[in-house]
Amino acid sequence: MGENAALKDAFADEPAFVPYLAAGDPSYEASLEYVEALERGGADVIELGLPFSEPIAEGPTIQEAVVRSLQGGMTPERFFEFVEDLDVDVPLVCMTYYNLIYQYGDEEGPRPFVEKAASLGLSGFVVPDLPAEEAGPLRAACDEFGLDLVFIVAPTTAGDRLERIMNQVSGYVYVQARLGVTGAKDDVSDQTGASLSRLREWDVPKAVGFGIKSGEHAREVVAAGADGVIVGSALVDIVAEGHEDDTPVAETAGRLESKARELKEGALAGASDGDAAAADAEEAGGDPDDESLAESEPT
Amino acid sequence: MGENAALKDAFADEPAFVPYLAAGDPSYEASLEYVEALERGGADVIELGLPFSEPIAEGPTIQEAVVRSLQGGMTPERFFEFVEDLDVDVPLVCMTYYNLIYQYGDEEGPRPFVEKAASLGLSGFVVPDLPAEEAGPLRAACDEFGLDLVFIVAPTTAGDRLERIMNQVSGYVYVQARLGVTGAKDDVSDQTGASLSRLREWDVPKAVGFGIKSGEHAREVVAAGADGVIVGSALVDIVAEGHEDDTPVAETAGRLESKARELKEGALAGASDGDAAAADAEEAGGDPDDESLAESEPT
Amino acid sequence: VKFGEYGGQYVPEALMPAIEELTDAYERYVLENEDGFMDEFRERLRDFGGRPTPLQYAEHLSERYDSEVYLKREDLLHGGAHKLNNALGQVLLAKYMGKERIVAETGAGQHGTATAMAAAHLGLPCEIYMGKRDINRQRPNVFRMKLNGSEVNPVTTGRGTLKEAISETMRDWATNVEDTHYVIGSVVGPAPFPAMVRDFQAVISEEAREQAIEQTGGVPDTVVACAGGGSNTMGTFANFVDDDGSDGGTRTDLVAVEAGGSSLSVDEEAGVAPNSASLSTGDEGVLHGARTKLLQDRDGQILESHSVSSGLDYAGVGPELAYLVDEGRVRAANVDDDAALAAFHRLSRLEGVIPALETAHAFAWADENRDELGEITVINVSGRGDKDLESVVQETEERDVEGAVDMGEVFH
Amino acid sequence: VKFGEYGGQYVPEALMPAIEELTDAYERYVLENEDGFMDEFRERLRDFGGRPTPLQYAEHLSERYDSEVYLKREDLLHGGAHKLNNALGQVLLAKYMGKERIVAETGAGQHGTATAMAAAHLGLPCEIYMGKRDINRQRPNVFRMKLNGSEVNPVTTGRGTLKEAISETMRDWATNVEDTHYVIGSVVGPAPFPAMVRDFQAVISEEAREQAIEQTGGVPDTVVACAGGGSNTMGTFANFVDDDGSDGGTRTDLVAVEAGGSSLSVDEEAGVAPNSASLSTGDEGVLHGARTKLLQDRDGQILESHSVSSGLDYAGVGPELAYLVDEGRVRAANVDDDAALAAFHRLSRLEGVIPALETAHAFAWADENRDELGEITVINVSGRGDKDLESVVQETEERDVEGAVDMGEVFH
Repeated sequence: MGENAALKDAFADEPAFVPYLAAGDPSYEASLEYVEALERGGADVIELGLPFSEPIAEGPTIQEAVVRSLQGGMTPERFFEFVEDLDVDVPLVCMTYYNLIYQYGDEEGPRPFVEKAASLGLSGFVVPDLPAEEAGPLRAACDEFGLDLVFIVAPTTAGDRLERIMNQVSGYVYVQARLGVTGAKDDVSDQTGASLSRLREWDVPKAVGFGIKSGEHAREVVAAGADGVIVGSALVDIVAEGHEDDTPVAETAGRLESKARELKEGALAGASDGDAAAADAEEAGGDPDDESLAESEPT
Repeated sequence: MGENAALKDAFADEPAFVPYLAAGDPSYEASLEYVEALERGGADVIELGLPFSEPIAEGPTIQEAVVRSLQGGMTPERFFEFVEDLDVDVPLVCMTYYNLIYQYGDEEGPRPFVEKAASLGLSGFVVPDLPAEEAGPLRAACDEFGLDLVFIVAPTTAGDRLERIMNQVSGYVYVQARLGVTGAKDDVSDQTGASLSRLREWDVPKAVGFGIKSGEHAREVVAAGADGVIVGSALVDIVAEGHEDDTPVAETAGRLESKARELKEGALAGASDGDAAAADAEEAGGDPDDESLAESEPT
Repeated sequence: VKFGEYGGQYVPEALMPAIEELTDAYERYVLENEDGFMDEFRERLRDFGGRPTPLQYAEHLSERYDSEVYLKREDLLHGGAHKLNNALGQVLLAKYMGKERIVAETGAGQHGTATAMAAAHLGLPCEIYMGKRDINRQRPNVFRMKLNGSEVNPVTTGRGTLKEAISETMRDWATNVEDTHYVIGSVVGPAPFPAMVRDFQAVISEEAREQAIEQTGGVPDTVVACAGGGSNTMGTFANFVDDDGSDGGTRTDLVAVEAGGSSLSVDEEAGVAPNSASLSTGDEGVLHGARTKLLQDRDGQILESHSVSSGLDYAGVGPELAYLVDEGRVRAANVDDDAALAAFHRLSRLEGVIPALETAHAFAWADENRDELGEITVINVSGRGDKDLESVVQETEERDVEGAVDMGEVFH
Repeated sequence: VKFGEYGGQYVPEALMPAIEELTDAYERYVLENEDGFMDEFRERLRDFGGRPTPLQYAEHLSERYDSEVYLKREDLLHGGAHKLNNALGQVLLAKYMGKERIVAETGAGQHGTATAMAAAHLGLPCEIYMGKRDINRQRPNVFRMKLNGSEVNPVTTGRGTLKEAISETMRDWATNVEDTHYVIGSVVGPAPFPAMVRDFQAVISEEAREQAIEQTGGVPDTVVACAGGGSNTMGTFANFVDDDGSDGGTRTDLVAVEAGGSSLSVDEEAGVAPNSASLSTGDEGVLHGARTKLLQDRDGQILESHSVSSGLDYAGVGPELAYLVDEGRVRAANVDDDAALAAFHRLSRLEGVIPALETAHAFAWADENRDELGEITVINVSGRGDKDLESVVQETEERDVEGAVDMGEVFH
């Protein structure tokens, strides 16, 4: 399976902070500023959304971001320009729905889109409506051009399905913290520990997303064994608020940067907790991965 | 079959003019004046309507008279008071629907109503929703108290039905000039001649009604062989107009009297025409009764 | 032509020849199946109307009442009510008789729409008389009649409702009797209408009786139907009347549920009975061609009836039903507007069948009298409630209806 | 799980286990009748739904087209449309699977009302997602769902119509997948839905084929159905697909009639296709879980579709139908809004059957292409038009519709 080392490397030394924003939300120019602010705040990988008109996996926050971006004229071509215009050094992952990938270019199928993405230095894809069963053509194109294909593992994913996904995933695996859609709740699910536990045997970075909104959440998740945290809605909320209140772009960018910093620092703190907990568990002869998230919280 | 000579006598010498008004339309007092005006205008018999809430045989003109009378508080008891208060010498026929006759008094059936009517000197009844088949009890009560029961013969009435009716009728037979409801049109149907012809063999006065609105109509009908004319809607129209325009009662009464005179005179003129036509026909060796009404008009 | 003292032919003489002609046609075509009339009628009821309608086991009501409750699903008939059985029969008969024009009256519009459908299906021109007030209350049914090509003639006399529409249609018939058939909408009017309409509607109980025997092994203990004029009632009872226990078998209890309206008392001064319970509270009298039980004042003037369900809102009732009640074979019962509304909500929620408000009266009686239900109960779902949605929403908001959902919230 | 290249399972991973569970249940209960599932389904379709529906000879259309025209009367099914076949099947399947909660999307409200009825009948709690705009356009259907005890959840995203409601229901399902079944309303969505919904709807053509053989002596030459998502279409065609003439017998011409709307052209700038003709004009793409033909712009963004008939107003179509069109077994056709409205009036007036506006598209095609009708034509009356009365009156007033009556005059 082809692979882009950039993604895996981003998780190598310390827990990775993986923020999401929809490209072009609420405007092309502002969005460039916002994404760059995320890097300044400590992003290790950035998931950049290419908005699709029917975002079936997203909650209200990201749905509205999609609407703003589309109304601002975002298209796949503009998205690629956006990537070119973006001045960031961390790896970029394109998050979008399959129909946009499938339709791009003259021939049917995902190859032209992947080729274009590769030419611009994108590192990989997350495609929420493309389960492993349907991913063959995209996986092949990614292999051809050396890009990663990130898959989502849900709390309901188990057995053969988990095998099938883990055999196709590359870059990192997106561990869905709870059932539902993005951004739905603001606590961290205790399903996370169980999910991470099921994935232990695979040697691929595990990034947890869905519902992480604070440094404290990030800390808990990393302490529970995650290699990184994915945060979308909490950041999109800042963009939305800035848009609604006509806040100057620089100010919103500043807020995004400090939110990013909070989340990154939470993740780092979680790593220390996790080490400490692991040490405690080792002392007690237990297995830290079997403990629930709640129990592994610092007391 | 019991009989009240008054009705038959009213047709004996010359064509009878039989006007109709709803008792109590539009008020008790005015209505007394109006009925008395009809006598002054030449009425030979008066059909006095006791209004029923569901007058299925009436056209709009008489329906509205019924509504006015009921709203003025007319009831069977008030109707009988009305008859008592009325100062006329010509015979009175009560025209009403069967349910009012049936419900009157303590016992079920028409007897109490007929008894009361007889005690006040009423001469008979016309009941538009009581065909010969259902008339047995009322016929018996009329016989008991010496009142007449007038039946309607429609253009569709023939054969056995005609026999059945003519064997029960007394006073006069109400010859319905056309299909439909009262007052519907303002020309005289050419079905009249045919209807009269069918009735020739029975020795009972034939009064034609439905649609007679002018002296000229009355003349035509009598010329065609009728023994009398029944006029309702044309007179009720005058009452309605007076009511709507707030015309003084005396003035409306005057109009009714002159309309009555016009109709009575028309009927008388028709009798002369009829005699002449019969004479002509006799001269030509033809049978005047076979001629259509149109042909029997004076040329 | 009579049922005991009830029935008869109290109509203007002009109509009598047509009634004699109709009586003759009824006897030949309907009773003797001349020219295969009844075969064609049954075939059209099947293919056009959708017969047979099911007899459905109602699981949740059965639990609630501890009786096996079955629903006779006349709501599934084309047009959404039992009315088509009669309308199709009469329009077809008119065609066999060589009539060229159909007239009918309608109150809420159910009979009018059924007649309009039948007339379109059989290619006869049709005019429907409908009170002006009813026209404005029942717009969808007016649209349906007009879509089917019928003329709708507004009746402006009186209060502008069913009673006046019947009178006006009789006037039209009296005017055009030679080429016109008057499709009366219930088991009312002069003979032979009550018997003929019953015979056309009797397919309900013919099927229901067979279905009950097939599904439960016997005739039902209790059969319930709502009663206004009484056409669904007589149709539902007709084939059970002889199940009177005289042969030692089951005596099927027949319950006719009238609209108790807001009260059973009468305001004679205003000429209003705030109910339509002529079987329960009416007196013998003559209306619209027949002697029957009526809501009338002491003089014999007809009272304005009332019901939350416009299809039951009539001051008279079929003469045969009056007779069967007097004879003790049919039980007259009634429930008030509130109970009918609650039953409307209950059946909708528990069984997924939204009944007509008329129909809901039958279910309200069953709910209030569950101890009187036998082991097997059949309730006739005479029609569906789509036509009543707006008025139910309105009435529900104005009252405190047991078990009703808040209909408005979703629009806020 | 695919029909050629069409179909598949393009859904979030969280749903895949539920889809695998559903696939397993579909194979066992539906295909293999495990635990007598199909027997119970058929019995409930009969007793609760009113099946079989008739195949009615349409005398006046037959004269008009010089073809024997038969109407498959799905409008007589409980609820007034074919939708119950599928809703009842899926809710029953959910019960067999031990699910405790039903969700569904609805556009015009027909699938929502069918699901709400089925859920009430089977005693499962149910929530229906419906676009806010549709809620306000389809009040009566909202009332019906609520009366049947379902929650109606307004969807305010996007334009507030069917597309958004589907997306929102998928989100609910993704959140509550463990105890919840999503009753998809058409032959769309991820496998096994397209095949399963087709199988539940196939009762239409199973009956129609038998009835046609019984009534005419053979399979029909032409079968016509309207197509939006395609559930009535696939239900009507399923048992005729093999009548392809390959055995030397009749080749039944299968015509899927889409909504041509006001125009077949597309305004990419506005993201609007003023039609819903995805079979006729769409391109392959992925939407709502399946690869199929779609109305989309060149980038792959889904266009807002349009039709005078809200039940056809969808940018996608069932993948099997897309496949059968590509294979040449099904003919994709379309008629515009005006033709559909004229057909609505025509069928109502000529046959006494008021069709749904969706259904009217099939009749409009027959009228425009009468030369292409074979000796025997079957047209599916997928639903009744009661729900469309107000909008037909309004649309008719705004246009010059051929043969339409003036609906307003009686109210003046």
